[in-house]
Amino acid sequence: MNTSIKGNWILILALTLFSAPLVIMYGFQLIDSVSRPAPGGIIPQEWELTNWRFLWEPIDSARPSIWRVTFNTFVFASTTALLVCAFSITAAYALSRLNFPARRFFLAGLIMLHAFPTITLIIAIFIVLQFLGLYDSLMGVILVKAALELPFGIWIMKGFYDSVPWEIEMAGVQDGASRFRVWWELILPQVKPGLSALLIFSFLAGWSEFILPLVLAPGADAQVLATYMNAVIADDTRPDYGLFKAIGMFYALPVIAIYLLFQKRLMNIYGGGTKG
Amino acid sequence: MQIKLQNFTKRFGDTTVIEDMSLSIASGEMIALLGPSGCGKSTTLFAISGIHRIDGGSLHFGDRDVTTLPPQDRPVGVVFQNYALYPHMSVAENIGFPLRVQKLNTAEIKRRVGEMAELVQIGNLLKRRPQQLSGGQQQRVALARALVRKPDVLLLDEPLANLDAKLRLEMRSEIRRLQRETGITAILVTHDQIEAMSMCDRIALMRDGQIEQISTPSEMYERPASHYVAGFLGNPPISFLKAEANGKLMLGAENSLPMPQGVDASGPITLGIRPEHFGPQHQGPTVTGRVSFIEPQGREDLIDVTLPDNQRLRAIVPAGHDFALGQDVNWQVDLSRTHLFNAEGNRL
Amino acid sequence: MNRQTLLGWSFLSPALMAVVMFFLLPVILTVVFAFTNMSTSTGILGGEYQISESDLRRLPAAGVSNESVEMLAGAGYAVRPETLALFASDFGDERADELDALHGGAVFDDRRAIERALKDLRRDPIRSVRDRKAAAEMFRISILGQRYPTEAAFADAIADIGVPDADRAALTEAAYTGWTFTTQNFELLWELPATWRYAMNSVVYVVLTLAFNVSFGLFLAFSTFYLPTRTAQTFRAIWFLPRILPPVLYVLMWQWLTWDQGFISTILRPFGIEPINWMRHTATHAWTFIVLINGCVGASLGMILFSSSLRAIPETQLYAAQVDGANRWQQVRFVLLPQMRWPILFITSYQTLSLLTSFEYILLATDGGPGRQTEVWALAAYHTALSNYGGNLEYGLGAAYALALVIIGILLSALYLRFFNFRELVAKPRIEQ
Amino acid sequence: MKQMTCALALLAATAATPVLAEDINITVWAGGSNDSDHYRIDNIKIAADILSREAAIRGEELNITVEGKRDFDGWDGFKQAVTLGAEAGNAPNIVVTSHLDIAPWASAGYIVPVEDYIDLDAWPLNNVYSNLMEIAAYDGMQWGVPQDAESRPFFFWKETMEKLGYSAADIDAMAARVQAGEYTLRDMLADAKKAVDMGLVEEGYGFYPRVSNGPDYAQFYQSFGGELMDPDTGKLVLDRTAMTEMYQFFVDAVEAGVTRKNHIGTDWDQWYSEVANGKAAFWHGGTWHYGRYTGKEGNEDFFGTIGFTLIPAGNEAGRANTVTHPLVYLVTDQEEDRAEEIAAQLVSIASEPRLNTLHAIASSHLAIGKAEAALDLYAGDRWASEATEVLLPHANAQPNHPSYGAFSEAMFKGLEAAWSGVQTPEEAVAEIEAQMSATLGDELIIR
Repeated sequence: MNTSIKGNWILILALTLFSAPLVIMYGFQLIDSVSRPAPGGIIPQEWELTNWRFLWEPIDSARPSIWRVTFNTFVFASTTALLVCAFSITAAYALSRLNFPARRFFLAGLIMLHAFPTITLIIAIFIVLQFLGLYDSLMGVILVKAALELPFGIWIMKGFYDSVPWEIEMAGVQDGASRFRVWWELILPQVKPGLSALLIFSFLAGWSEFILPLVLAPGADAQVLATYMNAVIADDTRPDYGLFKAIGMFYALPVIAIYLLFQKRLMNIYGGGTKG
Repeated sequence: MQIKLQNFTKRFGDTTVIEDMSLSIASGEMIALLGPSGCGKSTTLFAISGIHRIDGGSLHFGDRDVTTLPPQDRPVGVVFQNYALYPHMSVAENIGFPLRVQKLNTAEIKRRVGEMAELVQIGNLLKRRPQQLSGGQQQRVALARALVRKPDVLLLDEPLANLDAKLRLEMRSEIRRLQRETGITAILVTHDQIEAMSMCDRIALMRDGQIEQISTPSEMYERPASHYVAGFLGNPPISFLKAEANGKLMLGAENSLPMPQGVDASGPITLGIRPEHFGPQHQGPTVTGRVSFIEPQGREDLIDVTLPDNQRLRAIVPAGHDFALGQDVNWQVDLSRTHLFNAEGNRL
Repeated sequence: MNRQTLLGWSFLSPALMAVVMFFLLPVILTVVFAFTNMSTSTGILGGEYQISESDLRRLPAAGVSNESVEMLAGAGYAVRPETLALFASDFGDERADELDALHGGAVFDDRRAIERALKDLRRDPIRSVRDRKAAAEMFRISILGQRYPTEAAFADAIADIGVPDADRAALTEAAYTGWTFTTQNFELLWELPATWRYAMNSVVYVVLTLAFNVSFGLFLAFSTFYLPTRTAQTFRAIWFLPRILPPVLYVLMWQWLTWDQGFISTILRPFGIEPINWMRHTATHAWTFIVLINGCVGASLGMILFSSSLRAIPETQLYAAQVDGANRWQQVRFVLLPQMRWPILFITSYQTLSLLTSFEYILLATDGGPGRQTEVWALAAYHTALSNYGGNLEYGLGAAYALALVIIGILLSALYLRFFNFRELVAKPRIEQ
Repeated sequence: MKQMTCALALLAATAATPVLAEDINITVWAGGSNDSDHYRIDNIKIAADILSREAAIRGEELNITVEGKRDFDGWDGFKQAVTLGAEAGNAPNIVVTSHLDIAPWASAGYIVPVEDYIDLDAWPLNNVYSNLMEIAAYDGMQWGVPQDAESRPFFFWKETMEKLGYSAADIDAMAARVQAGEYTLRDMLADAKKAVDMGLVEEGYGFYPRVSNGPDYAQFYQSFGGELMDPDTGKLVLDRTAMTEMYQFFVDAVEAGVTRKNHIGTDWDQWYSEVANGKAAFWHGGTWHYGRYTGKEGNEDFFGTIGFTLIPAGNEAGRANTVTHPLVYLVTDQEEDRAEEIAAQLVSIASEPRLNTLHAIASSHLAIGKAEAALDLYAGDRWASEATEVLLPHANAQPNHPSYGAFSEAMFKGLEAAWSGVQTPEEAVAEIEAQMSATLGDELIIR
């Protein structure tokens, strides 16, 4: 098979053309955050860091500090990820390996939930949260987000569990260990790649989440970067794309860092989980 | 430890895999469960280990009824086909795991792991991880792990299937040595007749969830209880001929053989002749046919002879003969070693 | 219960609890809400009982007799012996006497008037606002504008003012401020022309986006398959990023690309093309960009899945095809593509449902505009129930919109269950004890 | 409210015993507020300070903490947050919102009438314009207090008018002519077309309306004779002829090339910068735009460049008009009656002329009370004085009706459909008629 660049120049050209809009957007996302274009133009005129002023001074008297919002977002994303992982590794193991009544039913339910239109339930979810007294709190959004991510998480983890040889489990049982111990000591280490992929993935999902915090936690205490950024953009007195982009860069940095560090694992999740 | 499986029945959903099977194994004996895949031999093994529930019947280890005991509580060690070593643990940790579960102290675990490793001759590999070991070494670790907790019974599930031919020979005798040295009662599940015959005291040949015959390897080879057993054992396999018994055994119009002694039969029967009991070098009645296939094997050749009624007989002939394809031959059958089966397949 | 069952249940229970709380319960609630007229004005958590001024004119239509209506409409505050006695006990006989002298038998239409009277007492006016309010309440005889938390309290109140028995039931029903059960939402959905347009929009959106996702995902997978690893990786990264970038940021990039003074307008200006808002100029523009925005996110999923199933195809097949003289297109067409049936099917069905119910990117990009041209069903549900300019949140109608999606979701996923080899997925655990 | 009465009586009874330190947290949420509107919240903070001082003089210790929030995702997000918050029982104590929310929120029980806690006859509330107070009342009760006043004028670019042949005197007389109905929207359209044809403004910039839904469009409905609410029955009114003509007007504007077909959804920033610098001939906006034009957009000669009038009449049936859409302070229903009382008192104090003037001038809004005109800060501001004089006397407000939100939403949807050419005006009106009669039922009169 010919995989040299020379032999594939048409293909590369086509790909480059198709990718151009995205590349331009990424490029200017970066450039505009640290420069100022001429009025009505796009070519950067001056390099400057004033767009990043939001890091050390409030951009508007009504907005909470970016650091507080970032902290919230971090708490939101990481707690969500931990919850999703904790619930998924147990539930998926039960569905994959344990024999108990109604298992079939739960499996069918899982597949159904996997494709369920969750966001349409948001009104009713509000009621539930409200009964729990968790409306307008970070904890409430975390619970909801974690619950909505669960079917995906269980699905992925079940895929990984399914690929662990049964014999390991049998050997453990035969060696005298309880099923719990077998799971904890023998099986869990085998699904570590899946677990870390899920952890990263649900962290990213939490980091990006917009609608849930918007609707379920509108108060200042639970602002996250997504709602913060959207509010800054929506505020029609400040058409400052440079500022938007700087905030956007700030918001995206962890995502990009995670992508660069864990590329392989992220791709893993699609490979492992969605084979159907 | 004597094992007694009585009226064992196993169902998966609606399908009954094993019905009403009984098997008893003497203490210190090594027995093979032999049969083609799907015959229920692994199911039996897993039932004995406790991984599968027993749907009917009972299982005793010695006097103890273990029918409903979970696998954790049964004094059983298992070696799996793919060894099932814990990939994230070192060899020592693998072997030590069953002891750790028993909450033995570290020093004791270390001592016994060391002992066990010496026994299976992997004392120098204790720090390695399973993926750094060869197939044979992994096999030894698996054996060590199965034996370290001093079980009463050792179960081996196709233990040699994943090894190359040379290692297989080596491990065959190695496993037998270990079994003899520890005096443990062992059950070997295999589909390989050579393994079964060479390693075990007795063979239980299974077919469709039933034990077809249980006896020593030589007994089973010499006196197969059924058409099925005869056909399963022996390599190259036995040749079967359809014959009509009416005082003589009629093989088509041209050939006939005298009735072997002590057999009384009439009507259609099946005659089984192993290749080593047919050929130009034997004493006995002859059969005519034409050489239809020659397969040199080095020390000897396999030669197929097609009889006039189109049935085939295979012969093992020492190398250095000058038979050629298409040649008509008239060869002897060692009549006393032939096997006769009735229409139901049972030995006559 | 054996140990395995116990462990199974306890392992499942945290997830189960989350699912019950945030899927099952909401689904049930959605079904219930869809059959109510719940909105901002009715509140969500039940109502109270109140007859307000504007209710009066509706009452005759609700079957309340004019006599009762007049009774309800009667004056609000009266200085009568019984109200005066009440007043005297709290504020002293002296004040009561003076009030009686000044306004005995008088009737005040509104509270402001009686408060004035209390303020104007000569000898010892009630000085504190709070006391005055409390005192004024003592003279109240009307129930207009009063809220009663329970039906019983309201029944007592209307009995007190002498509403005839015959009218009480109708009056109570009319006075209830909370939501009631109705099938009106579905009638409304059926009748409103907009409903059909939203449904059509959804279909257009799903079909176009899916077509883009699958075909572009395939293109990316195939083209990167043939490229050297590093080049392929670069392109994959470019196309993977939209998937993990926060939607708010990702859509902002597109906004910047397309707005009047944005990238496209700026680079086209020298060619004499007037700057326009490329995303919102017309419905066609909006659709194009919505498909692109969602498509670039979706294509990466296709790309990854297709790439991994491509890698699973033994390379020898390609060598064989090359030996057979197949060019690259023929390799793709006759060797690779036929083996991609399964992942294509998976992506298609999986994304059909998620596209049908997703609206985040549309919300951020066009918010359904221009002129509701890109308002899809799920977004309409969101707008109706939770977010519109007037703050008129119609939970009941929104739930009816949502219910339609829930039903489609259940039907489709039940279909997928059959599709995706459920039997294999539920293969029985091999350790039985 | 019965319990409230009891609670009041109880409080009155215990008022004699000295109360030790009392700590009260008051949250204020202000919708649709930008940086320049910060006095909506700050005035409550100042009021809290005053109220604590008053309490201190009486010998009570009252500590009030005020927390404000105004960075919502538009009006949609704000109303969603308030509504859901009220349902969840953690609504802010005071909300600053459109007076249109009074009807539904009162009906749902989210808000309490301020009249339960404060004396409307006393200063400063007796100073507030009575028509504004009226706007904050519903169903015979005073629910809120106006927070600011504004009006939505029609603007034109003077230079363009001059080039179209209007003399300085003509331009000065525009406001009067519009008010008298002598200059109508149709005349404006003709002028706008001329301006486009003459190249004074670019195509699509002749008439440059608001880019999103807002009360402004109710004005055009009124210009064509539409009536929003029937005064006798209190029902909403859909006047098919007026609505069709209003839609037709915008369609004609598009066809004449003076307004862009895809105008709705134009970026607000772009819009502001264009109208403030003469890129458009005619447009309409709000009195608060003055601050933006002269501030951020850098128009240093507002009065020299921009003229303003009422929204002209559209035809014979209609009249020149303007809508004032005051925001109001509303007090929400809380578990603690004391919190409601304090909140109402803070609202009252925040309506002091001096405090309100701070907001009015800082954010280019208009006064809520007569006395403000006498304050130096207010009187010294030319825009505030002139706009008050020209516009406020003619201003009416949209009706407080529980279903007005649905009405207004439907009206705009129809306009958008006609404007963008998806439907003809007749079709659009037919559709909104179907929609309104389905959703409003008895509460709608169709003419």
